[in-house]
Amino acid sequence: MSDKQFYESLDEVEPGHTFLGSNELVLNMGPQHPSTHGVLRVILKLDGEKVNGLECVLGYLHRGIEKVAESRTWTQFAPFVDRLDYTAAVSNSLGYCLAVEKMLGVEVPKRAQYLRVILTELCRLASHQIWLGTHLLDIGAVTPLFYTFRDREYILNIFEKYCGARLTNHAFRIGGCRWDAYEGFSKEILHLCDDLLPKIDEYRELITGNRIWLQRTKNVGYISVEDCRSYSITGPVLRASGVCWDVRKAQPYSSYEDFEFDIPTGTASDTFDRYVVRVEEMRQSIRIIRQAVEGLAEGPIIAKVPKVIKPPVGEVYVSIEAPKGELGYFIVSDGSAQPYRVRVRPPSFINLQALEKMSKGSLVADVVAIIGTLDIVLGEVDR
Amino acid sequence: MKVVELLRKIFLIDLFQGLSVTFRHQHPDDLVTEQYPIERPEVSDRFRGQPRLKNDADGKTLCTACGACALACPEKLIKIGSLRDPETKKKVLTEFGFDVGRCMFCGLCEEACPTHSLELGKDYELALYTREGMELERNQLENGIPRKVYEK
Amino acid sequence: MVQQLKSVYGSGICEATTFAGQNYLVVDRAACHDVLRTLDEQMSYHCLTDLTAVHYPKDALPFEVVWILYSMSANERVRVKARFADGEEVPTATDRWAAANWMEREVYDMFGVRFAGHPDLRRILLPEDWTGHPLRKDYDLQHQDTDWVRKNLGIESGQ
Amino acid sequence: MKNILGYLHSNLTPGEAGSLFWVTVYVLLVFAGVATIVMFMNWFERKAMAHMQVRLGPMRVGPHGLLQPVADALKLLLKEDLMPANADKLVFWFAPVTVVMTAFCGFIVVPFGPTHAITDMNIGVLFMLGVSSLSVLGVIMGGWASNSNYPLMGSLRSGAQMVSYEVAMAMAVVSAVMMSSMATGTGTLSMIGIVRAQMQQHVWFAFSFFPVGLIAFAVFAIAMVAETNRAPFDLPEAESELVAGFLTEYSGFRWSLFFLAEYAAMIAVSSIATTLWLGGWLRPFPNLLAGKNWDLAFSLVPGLSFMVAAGLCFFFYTRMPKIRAMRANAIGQAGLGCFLFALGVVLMLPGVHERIQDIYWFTLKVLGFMYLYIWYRATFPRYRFDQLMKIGWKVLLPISIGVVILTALIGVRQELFALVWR
Repeated sequence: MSDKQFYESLDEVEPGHTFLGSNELVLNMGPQHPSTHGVLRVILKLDGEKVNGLECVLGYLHRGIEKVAESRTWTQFAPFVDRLDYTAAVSNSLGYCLAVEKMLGVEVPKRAQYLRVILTELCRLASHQIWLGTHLLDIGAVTPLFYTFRDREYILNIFEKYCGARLTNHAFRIGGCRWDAYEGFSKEILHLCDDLLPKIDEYRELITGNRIWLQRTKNVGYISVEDCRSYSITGPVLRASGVCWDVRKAQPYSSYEDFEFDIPTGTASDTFDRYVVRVEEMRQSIRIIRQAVEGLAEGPIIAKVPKVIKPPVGEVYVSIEAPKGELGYFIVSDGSAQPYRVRVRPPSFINLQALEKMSKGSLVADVVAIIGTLDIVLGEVDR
Repeated sequence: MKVVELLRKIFLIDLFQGLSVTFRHQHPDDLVTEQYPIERPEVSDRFRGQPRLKNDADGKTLCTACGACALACPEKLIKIGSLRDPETKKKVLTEFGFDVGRCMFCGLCEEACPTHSLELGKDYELALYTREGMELERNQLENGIPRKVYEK
Repeated sequence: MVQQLKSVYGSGICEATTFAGQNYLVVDRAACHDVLRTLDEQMSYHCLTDLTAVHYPKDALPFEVVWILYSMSANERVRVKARFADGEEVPTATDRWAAANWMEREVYDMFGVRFAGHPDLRRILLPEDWTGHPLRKDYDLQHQDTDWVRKNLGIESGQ
Repeated sequence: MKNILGYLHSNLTPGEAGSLFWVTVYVLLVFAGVATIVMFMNWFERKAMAHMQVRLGPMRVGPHGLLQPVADALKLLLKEDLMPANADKLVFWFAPVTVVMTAFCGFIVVPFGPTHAITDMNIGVLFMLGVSSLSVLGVIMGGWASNSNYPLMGSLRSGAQMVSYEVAMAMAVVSAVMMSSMATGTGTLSMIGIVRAQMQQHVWFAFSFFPVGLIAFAVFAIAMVAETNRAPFDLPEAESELVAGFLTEYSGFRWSLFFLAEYAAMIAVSSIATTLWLGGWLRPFPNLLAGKNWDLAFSLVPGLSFMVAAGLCFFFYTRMPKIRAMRANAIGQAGLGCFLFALGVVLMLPGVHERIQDIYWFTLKVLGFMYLYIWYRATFPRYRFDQLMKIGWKVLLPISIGVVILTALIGVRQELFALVWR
């Protein structure tokens, strides 16, 4: 095919369709791109290096999990939710179990609630560590990725010892937990907490004061509080804008009211503040874990639930504070053993919507930083 | 205070701080790499890996062919064939198929098993070059699959 | 709150109940947009947490669209539900919440419910030229767009 | 024949001596040497970065992965050579060639020792700067010819970046050249001349007029990182933004040419820095610790250092686990130890150790720079494009101009005082 033919064939595909001024450059980032965190595709409209507009194309990882739910029983669907946000599988699992338990009206035993808190907070640490590593990698610092992944590995080891799987754990069951703490569980976790704190300081030493890092993140990806509301942004991104709101405090679940912890907030609502908020959240998670391990009482780990779960007809919406933001499950039951509808409110999907707003007028390099700071997981965006 | 900050900036203190962190980590004690085929990871007791069918001391299967695992499986990948023994009127297991290629290793089958005959074991090298061979037969599940050990 | 809404919309509010400690309003389809506006502007339900739909194929009005609102000051959630017929257009919420944009696109993608006044109503998760709306109950689980799979992936079947 | 052997007793570089044979030999030697160092750098970078990142790096091919670059090179040569359908074929083909040519041309004037240079030009520094800045042409050609957006943006960035940092770099060089005039009254642009000037003035230029020389050196050291497109200034090939920048459409052999050129350019600019500020081939304290005995002691260091390396090899050989899987590795390591030991012995031979020590000290200094490059890359995030430009024009350029003025003022301070106090 000659060049002429090639360009003519382009015209046939999109007759007269041009969304460009003559000096705009369209850059197709993704779905295979080093810093789109999976298979996000962003179409950038550039004027030189400046971003004039962008459009996200989603769905490259769509697996129809909400449809899958309709043909599984309530119990069988639980392993599938781990595949939503695979960097924080335990959180997904917790949200789903809480939703079904709410519908059944089951009270989870205290010990199971504490175990759940310990594991979800460990999972938050692991998720934030992945975020930190990949975000820094996007901005060009290669090394922190390996440090954070090394530290995450210790957390995954605990997951493996507790429930036998490292990534998509399927750790909880409806009504409580499947496994009790293994021998040496508390000691190991306390030890891990002691180890992790200096490591978080190490990340800070490596990066927080670094002028390049400051220049790359300060005033990048600003979003106002009003826009946060309008875009329904939740999680660390919201908190970095100064709104002190966290589902764990606002509507405590799984005994979070028992623990003392602070909600870190930022002021500038930029990429740097989100970084500070998340790193501080890691410290707070360690604080919660310590309290939970100390308060871990003896007792049953699973409530009495029927073998075949048939919730009453009705619908509930239950949300938890996942590492990425508010993770909600809206479930509808028709009284049968299979869910009628399970809707996941994916924090990544909804936060990602603000990408266009945040990156308009910035440079290409900033878009990459903003995708990183939103902390998206495509498994959750595309479901 | 201002002067100190200015001096820190001029003498690139922040950058040297970062450099010192990376320099320190070159210490051989900090290495965490595991050289996989030579050093093999220890998996935990609860690890969910290669499925196994357990036999009792006499070598007879513990499985009663009740089908609870097949019912519990979210992916519906367990196929059980059974015959009713005309004498004892009990179900006898004839075949047991487990498609590891579709398995999520969620552990629900293991939980459903009343006789604890099916378990997800500790073997973790399940990769094959093709999808054939992913569907495990009964004797593979009972005796395990000899895996080629790669040394180099 | 219910009283206040009822006094304004009268029969527009069909039902206001609580299930498992969660409040929801069933609203007439004609009034839903106004109810959302009142909730946002006068009752501090400023956040649109989620927007989704449920399909009841046997009912006369098969599509139930659900708006989940959250009030940060009252720390309370409320669900607003309205029923729509197949092919009927739902008033969009994008004029009020920017977040509704993708949520409505997803509902359109999965259920085929169209939103009137949406700025850019296209499929979001599935490919543009896919046929059918998978989360409808009459969408067979074994079914897939074989033509699409053949054309774009070059294989006989994705199953 | 007589001419050829006669050269060995002369004190001239082959270019000056006009001996075609020795020029050819030197060109080949330099080319082979640089290519070997690039290979070694490839391994060293992966290894050093891996250790900074708490990993091991290549371990499988050869002892501690030493043969990894060979394996990589083989793979690259065997790879299918792809060219985009709508690429400008001629320019696409010519771009890597240009880059490699310019990168290696610079080595014509690099003095590895008082006589170990291909030639000594009286405009050596200028030649080197000019040639190394030509490589931007190749990068722009490659980016444009690929007919793709990422390479285009990468090459645009590269063009802007190299042009702006060239200025600061040249200004810093001017200061060093001015310093070279201090003892004799006439400065020189010849690389060998500058090193000789440092010898005569008893000081490396990095430490002369303290801290002026150091500032000029720092400016050059920063600008040279930007000039060679390395982290934290690696925007033209910023992986997380532009995939691979101007290299995106290149693969196989062409890509390896770019790779070779990048490392050769790094070595070239490091050689400039070494020559101008760190005393080139001079051994430590050539004046303070002068005398026959000191000369002998220092000239034995190269051989001894190789022997120490060999000793380390043997030591780790004994600590290796004695399992079958490690046997090939262990043999390789022992072999490497023997090779290093033999090399050490050869370097200690009389007649060799006097001649080789200049090259050794020069290489050691350059390798120090190489380590810095790797260290930066492992530590720093990447600058954004506008910030990069800001540093180039608003920070480095004013500083380097200031340094030039300061050097000039300090250089003529006696005349100035005389003028004022008259």
